[in-house]
Parts: sequence; structure tokens; C-alpha cells
Amino acid sequence: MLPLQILLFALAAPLLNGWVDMLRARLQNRRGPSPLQPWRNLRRLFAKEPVVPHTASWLFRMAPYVMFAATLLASSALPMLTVQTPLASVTDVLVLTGFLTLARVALMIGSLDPGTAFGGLGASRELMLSALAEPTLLLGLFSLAMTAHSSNLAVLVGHLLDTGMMLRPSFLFTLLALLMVAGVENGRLPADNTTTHLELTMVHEAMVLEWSGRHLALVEWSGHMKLLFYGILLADLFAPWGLADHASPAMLALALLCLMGKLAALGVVLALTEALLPKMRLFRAPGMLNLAFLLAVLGLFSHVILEHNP
Amino acid sequence: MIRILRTILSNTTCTDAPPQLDAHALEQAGIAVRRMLDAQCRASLAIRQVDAGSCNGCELEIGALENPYHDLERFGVRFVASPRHADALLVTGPVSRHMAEALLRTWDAMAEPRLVIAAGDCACNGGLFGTSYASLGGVDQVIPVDVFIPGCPPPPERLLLGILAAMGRHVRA
Amino acid sequence: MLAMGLAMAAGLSAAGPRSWERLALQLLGASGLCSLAAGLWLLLGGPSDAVVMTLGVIPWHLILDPLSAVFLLPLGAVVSTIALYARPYLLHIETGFRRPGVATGFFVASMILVLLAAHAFPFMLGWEGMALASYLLVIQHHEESASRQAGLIYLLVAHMGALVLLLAFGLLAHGAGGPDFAQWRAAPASASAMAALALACLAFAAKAGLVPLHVWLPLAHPAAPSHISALMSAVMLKIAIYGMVRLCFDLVSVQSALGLAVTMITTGALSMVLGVVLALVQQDIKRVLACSSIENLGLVTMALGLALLYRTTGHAMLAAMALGAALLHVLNHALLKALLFLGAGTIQQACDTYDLGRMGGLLRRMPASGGLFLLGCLGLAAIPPLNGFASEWLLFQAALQSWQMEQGILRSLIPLAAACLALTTALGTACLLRLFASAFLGQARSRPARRAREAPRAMLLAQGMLAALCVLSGLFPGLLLMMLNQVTVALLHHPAVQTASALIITPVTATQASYAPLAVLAVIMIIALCTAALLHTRKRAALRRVQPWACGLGPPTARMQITPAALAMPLRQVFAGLLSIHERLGSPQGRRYHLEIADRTWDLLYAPVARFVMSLSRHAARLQSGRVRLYLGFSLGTLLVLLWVMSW
Amino acid sequence: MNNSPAWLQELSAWGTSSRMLQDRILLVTVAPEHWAQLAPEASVRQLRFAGLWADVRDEKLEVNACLARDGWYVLLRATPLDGTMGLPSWARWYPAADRMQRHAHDLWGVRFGECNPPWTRHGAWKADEAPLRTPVTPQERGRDRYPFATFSGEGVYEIPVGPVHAGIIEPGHFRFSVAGEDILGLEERLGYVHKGIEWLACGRKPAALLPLASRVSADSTVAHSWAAALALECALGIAPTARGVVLRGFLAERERIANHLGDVGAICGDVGFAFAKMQCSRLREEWLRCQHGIFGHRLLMDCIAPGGVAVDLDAGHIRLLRANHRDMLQRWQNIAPILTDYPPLQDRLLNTGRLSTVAARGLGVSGYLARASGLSLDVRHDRPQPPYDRHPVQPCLQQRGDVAARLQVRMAEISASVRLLDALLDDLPPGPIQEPWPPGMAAEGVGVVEGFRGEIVTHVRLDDQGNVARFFPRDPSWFAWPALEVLVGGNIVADFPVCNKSVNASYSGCDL
Repeated sequence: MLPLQILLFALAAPLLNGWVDMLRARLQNRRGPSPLQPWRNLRRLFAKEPVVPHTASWLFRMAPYVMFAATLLASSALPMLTVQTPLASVTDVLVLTGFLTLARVALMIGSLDPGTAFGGLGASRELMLSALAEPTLLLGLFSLAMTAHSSNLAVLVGHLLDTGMMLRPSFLFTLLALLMVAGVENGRLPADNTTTHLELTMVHEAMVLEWSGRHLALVEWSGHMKLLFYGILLADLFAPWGLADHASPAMLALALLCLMGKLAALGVVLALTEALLPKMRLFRAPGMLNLAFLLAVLGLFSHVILEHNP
Repeated sequence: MIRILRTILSNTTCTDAPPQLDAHALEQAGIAVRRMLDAQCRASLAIRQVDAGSCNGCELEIGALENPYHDLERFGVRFVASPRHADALLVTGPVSRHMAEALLRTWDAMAEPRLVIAAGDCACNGGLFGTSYASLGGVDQVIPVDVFIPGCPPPPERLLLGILAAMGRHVRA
Repeated sequence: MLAMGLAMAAGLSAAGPRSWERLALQLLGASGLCSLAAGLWLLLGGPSDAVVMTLGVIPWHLILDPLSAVFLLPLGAVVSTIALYARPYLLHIETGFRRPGVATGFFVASMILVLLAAHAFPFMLGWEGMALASYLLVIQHHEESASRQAGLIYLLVAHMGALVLLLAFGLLAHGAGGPDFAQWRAAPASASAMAALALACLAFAAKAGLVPLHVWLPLAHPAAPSHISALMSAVMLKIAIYGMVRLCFDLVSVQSALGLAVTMITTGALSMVLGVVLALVQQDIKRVLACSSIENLGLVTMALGLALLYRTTGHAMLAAMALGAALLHVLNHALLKALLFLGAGTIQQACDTYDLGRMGGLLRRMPASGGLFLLGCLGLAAIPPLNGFASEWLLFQAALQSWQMEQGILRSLIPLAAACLALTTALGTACLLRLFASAFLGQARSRPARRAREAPRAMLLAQGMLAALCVLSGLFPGLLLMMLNQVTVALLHHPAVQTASALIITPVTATQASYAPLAVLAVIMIIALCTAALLHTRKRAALRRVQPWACGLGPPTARMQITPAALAMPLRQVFAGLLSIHERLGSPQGRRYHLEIADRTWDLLYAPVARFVMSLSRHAARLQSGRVRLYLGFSLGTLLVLLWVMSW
Repeated sequence: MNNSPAWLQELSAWGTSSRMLQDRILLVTVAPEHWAQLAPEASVRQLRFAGLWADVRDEKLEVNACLARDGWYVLLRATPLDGTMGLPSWARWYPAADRMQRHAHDLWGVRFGECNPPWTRHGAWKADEAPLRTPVTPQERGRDRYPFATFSGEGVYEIPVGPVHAGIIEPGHFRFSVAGEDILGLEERLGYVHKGIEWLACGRKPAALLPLASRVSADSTVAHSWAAALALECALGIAPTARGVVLRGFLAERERIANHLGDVGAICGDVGFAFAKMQCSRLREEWLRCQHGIFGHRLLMDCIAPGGVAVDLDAGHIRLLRANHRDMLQRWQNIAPILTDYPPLQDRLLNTGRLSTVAARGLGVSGYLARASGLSLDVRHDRPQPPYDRHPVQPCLQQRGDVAARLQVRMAEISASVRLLDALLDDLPPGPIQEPWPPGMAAEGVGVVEGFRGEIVTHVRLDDQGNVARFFPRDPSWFAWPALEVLVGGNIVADFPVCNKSVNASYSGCDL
């Protein structure tokens, strides 16, 4: 079961990005690439010979693997098709965020290792953005966990499914906060621009400038998986309908359809945001993240004060 | 925002039909292909562009490849920021002596398999600027060139044709 | 007892001729091992309650109970490793070798005394001895004015703290009828006990370096040699925590300590945030570590406050969980911080500086030290599955249970604290990443860094031992928690976590949360290894080494890599409100950039006090007019006031 | 000389001789010992520095400096004394003169002041060689050490960018000294695209000069070839045909619109606003396709010929063009308000990269860079040569001097130029498009044209056979680059690309 979910997740991850890229192209009045394009890019990169700078140490070569494994682990612990996941009994939602941090730390260490100007520049920006985004993520998950009295994801999602979707203010605040965090963490507009060529404005891209070949493929793949992670997390927490509670083929098929629908909708939202917004100033991004943090705190408060039911 | 959306929706997708890719079309455009990338790159290619002394005309036309009419991205071709990520080096200009070293460094920084596309008359043979105290006259004076795209500057259609040929698309077509 | 004796002996032998130095260190190591053994012996199925020792005719008791034992563990581990580390380390610092052995021995001995004391007098004796010995260690390099100033401020704070503590103990002894801890434990709750508790906590807060009494810490800790800094940061600060736990949960029976609990949570949260922000902007590697100690002590204090809050509101089980988290973090932080301070010493030895801006690229020259330092950084940054994460996770779980409380206001306080914890965790990661990256990654920024060489084997071994302990306690937090359960059962009659086995910890029930570090590590390793195996087929194994990419220019120089100050700059900008930052461009030709970053607490809190004291003393000086009549008048007034006080 | 302004007469009094080269362009020959005083004298009289270049006439090295005010141009000419081969430097009064002096030094060996660090020369030839005076032996990638100014202090580091930039742009090197994100200083190192245009021009026939002028900078191909043609025509005293003149104006305005469209899109694209980038690039593509259909070249290269133009319009073309203009105006008026009113976009652009009016005047910038900083400079207005004498142009002014203002100026000029295009079509006289070229003789002339970037001053000298002896096109980028160094100060690194794009100086135009 576990290897199956891991494989499914890893294989599906590039598709979400491909879907968003295609939508974005359509919103720019052009045809755009096929949704399978990220897959083709990965295949090409895996076939290439990697090049490593003289100044890099073993960390530079190890970082992509750590990043990949940590992201994949975090992702595979999410309820994707069924509520119960194989890893639910040994991790919880806080551990998952811990693994995302591990992945990010690996990325930043790898980017700082060769000692180039752009790697450092990107890392310093990422340091700021992630240090402000991570608490919001933790807090948002925290307030949802308080609702279910559990930070075990299977129990948490099961609880949300059982109680049904009530219009809770805390959910609304948390959803907004998590949406902003998801945008920032995935290097999307308005905090970062995935399509830019300009080294000086990049955040995420500036960090990966030195990697090539399979190393780069792993880093990019981790990026795809992170996007899918956030997509599924948001879907699980705010629209858990359709998740199978036991693993019968029919239920799984239905769950897969539902998940695809939810992710497609999320992709539309993402593509629309990217079509409509320019990138904000670097030092306005903290303002947005502070707002997200406040929203998360507000969500937590409104849960504690308004919706408390011991 | 509403206005932006309305503008987007009122304009339809205007991308041109993909070019006819056969030996005849290449010959007509004067594109010479010595070597192309292997199968992995047939549907995905990352390009690093280097201006080695052009007058900016080729850059303007290469930039035009990204506009909605030509939409290079639909073929899986992307311009990337780092030569480490690139499979093909798209070079313009007659290679001024001042840029030769940087061009060589860029070539060194790329991972195998790698390809060089010379775009424009200057890049192919020095063009108007020829060989002088300041210009080396053609990219193949510095690094091995695999695809030549002539023109001053080559129009985007021809550049597109050359890039697709470098990817080996015409072999399959 | 034996450990203390050995430590004393170590101190004495260090006072002897030079040839005894080795013996002194061996004795010190032995004392560390003894304390470790004593702690483990008690916690792993020794006598279930406590071991009482009497000192013959002197009516003082020394007691080894589970709480003392828990604090003896890090002390023992750190002392024994620094004993191993100290000799090659001190041999290197020839100029600064002032035979710190005497003070070190007494320092360790008095810390053990404090932990074992069951009576106010030995406690105070140990407390003062600790302060004095550490003062001597801080002013090791007394030829440097910064060192002297640090020592002065340290002494001032330590003595104010001791004074306040003395007052608190006096009040307690007065209320309980004697200075023996057993008497205090038996005494009924009273207002004076409450006041005493608050005072004592104030003193402990000063010792632990909590905001706003933290200003001495970033000055004092870096001034001492690295292994002493390790001892101070990893162990001495924990003694203050020990005092808090001992008083709040054991000796003083206060039923309603809401105010104190809330104060502790708030102070803890403030210390966490300010500590980590300060750590983020420091340029000196040991200052970064010292400020990070403020952060972690804040975290522990917050956990204690949470425990106190839960206990006050009648949730003893949750209180035990929070206390367990606090104690677990005490252990973890001690190990990690000792590891990092020893690492800082190693770096200093290799490149002759503590300045992060003059390091860089050390990983390729000192791979073993770099790996160990990285381990410490990741652990302290609470990256799973290392040990720092386990304790923070448990604390989060304790905070998550706040729904069980009835009172709305208190219930909302805990989420706020959790928000601070979340922020601190994230900033801590940034801070430690910056620390590691500045020292070990990139290119060397100075000539000594370019020529750095790997540390001697003994130093690496010492760090390796600590690192191994960190990894083990990260992978098997259940084992530690099983020991800690004894403390919480003794103090709060509940275990810290409901299920703790070697493989998995479950704080309450499995449906709420559980954490199995070994299992997740296994999955991660499997994924990473499978990926690597798939990609590293023989034909693809080759990779090419090239120059780093610098946009077509020649290879980038060390000047073209990001500096520690610049790495923290965007975050510094965000938290500019907590710091006082001065930037300007000066001559020659406006090309010299000056940057000064200071703690705003100085400006906001201490500077006004200092001004007030200055002006007060000026006013007081005016009284010194020299006229006898006036002096007589003052005496009369004083007498009257005293009479009035006594009658009241 | 009679109706010339007072400052001109005062200035010409310094010279040993002076003559009107052509309409409102005065040539003053000065003694080398007066060279040093002339700069302060001119700057006191608020003359703008408009270029400096060297030449060799009759084996004698001479230096030309061009100064301008109110549409008048003064060419100061001095011959360095034989022994020293040098003149005093003007950089103290005219900072923009520094790079042009160093360029003259690298190519002609003339020394200015004491210190002559290389500018155009990298490692391709030796420091004591002057490729435009004597043949040089090319160096095989010699080590090139350039003395960059360094900043010291805690936490300062350098970001080297280029010569191979990440985008699809020309090569040049930028060295940022930064404290974290804040830019403390930026130093440019250009000259990478030096391909010897001045050297290639020597000995060409006038007609063969124009293809070269067309390729000084491809985005200004019409403006540069027009300026070269104008200089040739002024030298020989012939006037281009009436139809040719109007067509030249027509082509120049089309080029302006195409470039402004590209710039507006690129500025928005640099701040991640893909909508504007795509819409503008789409409009530009349609615009270029129309040009390709009618003039045979997308970028209008080689459309200008000595004595007129090389392309003509028939009635069908005119119909097509009018439809094209109408379509363009309509689409543009739909997009333009979105860009000006959209707060998230304006938030990025307002107050970014500010160039104050004083700084702009001091640096001698022209074009949109000057007009966005409140300087009313536009050759089409200040020096209305045909066809602008019949179609007056009002400079589009902005005062703030930031990126938003430069964007605003460009947007206003797009609308104004589309209207001007229609007016030019209305006014298109019949007749031949090209004047026959007379046999050659020794002469010299200066052409001044407002390209899309700003004022282009081109100096052409012909030898006895009527072949080109000296060709120097002074692109406005010579002054835009130093302005970029100034206007990024106080900004953060992440905002540099948009500042750079809003200046959009040409590398090729000044590396030559």
C-alpha cells in the first residue's frame, strides 16, 4: 500500500504543474505546452550528465536526494484517496511540516554550498519567506487539529468528513492563510515568479542555478510534489468529500475522480491568480505573510472562542 | 481585474499553426543541420541564449518567439537562466573578441549532451562584420556549431524551424 | 557525592603544578561519568524514590531524587565530554592559557551541589559558588576590555539574582519554620510562600537569561573558552530551570499559581522570539549560540508555565505532558548546545576567529567537524527525526490539548503561545542554517579559513559522542521519556506520555497523535537510497567538475558570495522593530559601509534605568553638602522611618 | 551668425576659427591649451554635453566634442600637441564625457588627463595599441583585469552579473556592491559587443555606409541610418526628396512605436505581469508583420538610402497601413488604461529607480529618460527638420523620473506617434523617393535625429574620393548607462531588472 501511494503521488505530481502551465498559456492567448510537458522535461534531465562546480562539497550532491525523499515522505503521508494512510500511525501533521522544512533546508544548503552570488541571494530571500510562511502553516494546521482534537491526519480528515462542512469562521480564516502560504511556498506569483529568466529577481530559481542533470531533475520533481502536496492538503482539509474510507476499487476510483476535480479547480484558481497579478515587491511579501499569519491566529482564536466544544 | 479578464477573454488564442517541417522547408530557409539532439530532447528542450556581439536584431527576433503568435513553449522549448540547465546554446553575433572567452565558459558550463545553434548571418559566417581586430567572424571559430540559421536577422519563423530541426523533429515528421 | 568530590579534586589538582593538568582533566571526566552513572542508576530502576545523604555532623541533606537525576544526566554527559575535549583545545590556545582548571572544577562541583541540595544553605552555597566560579571563567581573557565588561555585567546580574533568591529563601524558611526542603514541602500554602516563589522565579529567570534579564548572556558566554561556554550554556542555565521546577512543582505547594503561570508563558514566549531574532543577526559564532540559548530557555520556561497552568486548572495529566516536554528539551538542548559550542571551539582553533564573516568553505577542509556541526544545527533547528524536533513536537502536543480547559481566556492564551513557538521554530531554522552555511559552505573568506585543518582526534571524539547521543535521543525519544515519566509521576502523579516505547511515542492516545522517528527515518532512507540506486547506474555515475557559473566571467571570488550579515538581511528588515539597526556609508569616497545592530532592550529598558540611576546619584551627590547638621537630620529621619517600619 | 544666441558667440570667441557647418551647427576650432577652460565655460552657460570622438585628418590626431543647447549644436575641435598626444579631461564638469574619452583613448590612443583606465578595450589588443590608427595584433584572450571600485564594511558583497545575462539580451557586465538586498553601488563594465563598426566604416562608399549604420543598434536601425544619411547629405549639401523625407519620418515613427510597445511589455514582464507582456508582444508582432508585408523587413533595416529612402508606398499599401493604425490605436486604447490604473502594477513601478531632474540634466540624458525626469528635450521639437517642421511634436513630459514615469512617457508617445503616422500619410507628397547621389568630394556633416531612445548625433567625414573617412554615430545610450548607475542607488537588487528595462540602453550602440 505504502509503495503504491508513494509511486502514484510521485507520478501524478508533474501533471498538476503541467495543467497550471497549460491554463496559464491559454490565459495569455496562446496555445501553450501539453500538460505532460513537466514529465518530458524530467525525462530529458534524467538522461543528462550532471555537472558539479569545483567549489561544491558532498552536500551539494546529496541535497537533491534528501529534498526528494523528504518531500515524497511528507506527501505520501497525506490521505490521497483513502482516509487511512499507511503512515498515519507513525507521523502526524506536525511531523509532515517538519519534513517539508527538512526538504527546504536541504535546498538552501545545496544552493549555498558552491558559494556563488545568486545561490546566496536566493537563499537569503527564501530564508525570509519560509521563516514567515512556516509558522502560518503550522498554526493553520494547529487550529484544524484543535477542531478534531487530533493531529493525526487520518483522524483529522475523518473527523472533518463526519461532522460535515459547516461554515466556520475559523475554517475561512485558516483557508485564506493556507492559500497564501501555499502560493509563497511554491514560488508562485505574487511572491515569486516561476517563469522569469532574471537572476536578480528570482527566489526559488536563483537557488537551483548550479544544479544540472539528475540533480536538477530531482529538485524540480520535488517542486512539483510540493505543489501537489499543498493541493492535496488543501483539498483534504477544506473539501474532503469523496475520500474513500475503505479500499474497494469502486470507492478508490470515485476518490480519484473527486481528487482530480478538486485539483483541476485549484489549478484554475492558481492560473487565474498568476494571470492577473504582477509580482509584488520583495519587501512587501513579508507584509502578505504577516497578514496570513494574523489570519491564522485569528482562525485559531475564533475557533477557541466561538466554536469551542470540549 | 475584470478589465484584464475581459481583455483576455475577448482575444482568442492567436498562435500560428506549427511550421511544415521537412527537408525542403529547411533547405528553403537555408538552415544547415550537422547534428541534432537525441530522442529525449524531441519534446523538451532548454535553450541558453548568448549574444556574442550581435546588433540586438537577432535578440529582438528571438524574443519574438515567446509571443503568442509563435509560442515557442508549446513545443516544449524553454529559455533558461543557467547554462547548467540548458541542452542547446543559441548564439548570435559574429563573436566579438571580447565575448569569446565568456562564450567558451558558457559552453563549458553546460552538461552533456549539448548542442550549439548559430542564429543570424553574423553567427554563421561573420556577416557584415566579418573578421577584424574586434570580431572573430562566426561562432564556429570558437565552439563547434551544429545548426546554422541564416538571416539578418532571421525572422522568428525561420528561428523556430531551426530550433525544431535541432530537436530532431523533422526526422520524425 | 563521589562526582562532586572528584570535581573538587579536579579543581584542586589543577591548582597544583603544571604536570597535574592531565590528572585534573581526568578527574573532571571521572566526575562527569559519575554523575551520569548516578543519574542513570536512579532513573533506570535504582531505588524508586530518592537517595539521601547526610554529611556527618553538619545538618545538611543531599538528596538524589529523579528530578535531580534528570539534571545530572546532561551535566554528566557534557562534563565528561568537555574533559576529553579540553586538553587538545587548551593546548592550542597558548596565549590564553590561564589554567582554568581550578575554576572549572569548582564550577562543576557547585553545580552538582545545587542539584543535590535538600537544604537552603547548600543550595545557596552551590549557587554562589557557581556564580563566582563562572565569573572567573568569563574573565579568563581579562586583558580584553570586552571580556572585563562582560564579567562585570555578569557579576552584577548574578549577585542581584542571588540577593533576590536569598530573600525568597528567607521568606520560605520563615513560613515553613526552617531551611530544610522537607520542611518547605510540608508547609501549607500561604501568601508569603507565593511571594517567595515569585521572587525565586525572578532570580532563576535572571540566571536562565530570560527577557528582559538576558542582556548579560550574549556578552558573558562567548567571553569564556569554548568548552566552558558549552558548560555554561548547556548546563548552568539548566540549573536555573532545575530551580524553577524544584520550587514550583515540588517544594512550594501553591494551589493557584495562575499569575505566575501566565507570566512564565509570556516571558518564555518573549524570550523565544527575541532570542532567536538576536541570534539571527549576530556576527560572532558564539554569540549566535548564546542568543539561541535565550530562545531555548524561553521555550523551556514556556513549557513549564504551561505545565503550571495545567496543574492549576486541575489537568495534572496535561501538566505532566508539558513538564515532560520541558525536561526533554532540557536534555536535548544541553546535548545540542554543548555539541555546537565545542564545534565553535573547533572552528576557532582552525581559523583563529569567532567572526562568521571570516570563515566559509570549512566543510571541504574539515569534513568531520562540519558533519558534526551540521548535525547539531539540524537538531537544534528542530528538523525531524533529530532530537530537537521530538521535544518541540511534544510541547506542541501539550498545547494542542488546551481544548480541555474550561476558561476561555486561558484557552486562547495557549494558542498564542503556540503561535510564538511556531514562529520561533521557523526563525530558529533560518538562524542555524545561516550559522552553518556561513561557517562551512561556500568559499573561504579569510586566509586562516583557507588554510584550516581538521581538528585533533580527541576533540572530534568528544563532539562525536555528543552527536551520537543527539542522534540516539532523536531516534529513541521514548527511552528518555520513560525515564522522565518517573519525575512527572513523582511530582504530578502522571506519566509525561501515555505510551512510550523505544520505537514510538504516543502522548495521549494513538488516535490523537503519535510519532515514530525511527520508522520515518527508515522510510526516508529507503526512498533516498532507492532513488540514488536507480539513478546511479554505472553508465550514468560519471559527473563532470567545472567552474562555478558566474555569468561568463571567470570563477567567482570569495567576495562574490553572500556574507552572513547579508544572508540575514531580509529577515532582519522584517524584524527591524525588535532591533536597533544603524546603517551608513562613510569615507573614503562613501565606499565604506557601517552596520551596527544592537538589542533594543538596551535602548528601551536599560538606558532609561541607567540614566535614572545617574541622575539619582547626581541628586544624591547634592546631599553630600558636608554640613554636620544636615547629616544629623538624615540620621534622625532614618531612625524614625525604621521605628515606624518595626512597629508596623 | 547674426541671429545666433549670445552664449554661442561667447563660446566661439574661445576658438581660433569658427564656421557654420550646416543649419544651427557650428564648428569651432580651439587651441589645445584652451581645451581645459572650455568645459567650465560651457557648463556655466548650461550647454549639454552631446558627444566626444577622435579622428585623424592629414595624419594629425584631432578631438571633436559636441555641445548642445536649445537645438543648437557646437562642435569643438582641438588637435592634441604632438608630443603629449593628450588633452585635459572634461569628466569633472561633464561626468558623461568620461566613458567617451576612454573610448577615444582605447581606439585612437588619445589621452585625456592622467588616468585612462580601459573602457572599450578588454583583452583583445594591447594597452599601447590604437586599432583605428595602426593595425593591431589580436591577443588570444589576454587576461583582462578591470579595476572595479570596491565597497568595504561588514556584510558587503559583490554580485557579478553578466556578460552572459540570463534573459535574451545583449552582453555587458554589472558589478553590484550590496549590503543584503540594498544596492550600495553599481558599476557597469561594457564593451563586450565591440565589433569595430568605426573601423569597418572607413573607406566605404556612402551607399555602403547605410547598411552598417542600420546595424549600429538594430532597434534604432531607422534612426541611425537616417542620422547617417542626414550627415552625408549635409556634408555634400544636397536635400533628400520631399517624399523621401516624409517616408523617413514615417519609418522612424513606426520604429518608435514598435520599440515602445516592446519596452512597455518588457517592463511589465520584468515585474511578472504576464498579461501586459503578452498583449504588448502580440501588438508588436502584428505591427512587425505589417512592416514585413509592406517594407520587406520586419525591423525596417536598409529602408533608408542616401538622398531619400529605398522603399515606396502605393495606394494599396496606404490602405493597409491606415487599417493597421486604426486597429492598433483601438487595441492600444483598450490596454493602456489597464496599465496606468492597475494598483498592484503601479505599486511596483512608482518611486522605483528615480532619476531626479538635476541628475538627469547633469548626466546629459535625452529621450524618454530625460522627458520622464521633467527635461523637455526632443530633437523633433527643438530642431524641427523635415518632416517635423510641418507636423510639430509636443514632448510628452513627466516629472517623477521613476520607472512609472518612463512607462507613462512611452505610453503617451505610442498614442501620439500613431496619430502622427496618419498625419504623415495624409501629407505624403508625390514624386521620386531618392535623389541621385553626386560625385564625391572631401566634406563633413553632422546628422541629428530623435531615435526612440533619444537624440542620435552622427558625424561623417568624407575623403577626397567621397569615401567615408570617419563615421561616428553617438547613440543616446552613452548617457543612459551612467544614468542607470545613478538611478539604481537606494533601490534593492530585486528591483534592478525593471530599472534597467525602463532605461533600456543599447549595448551595441555604444560598444560599437
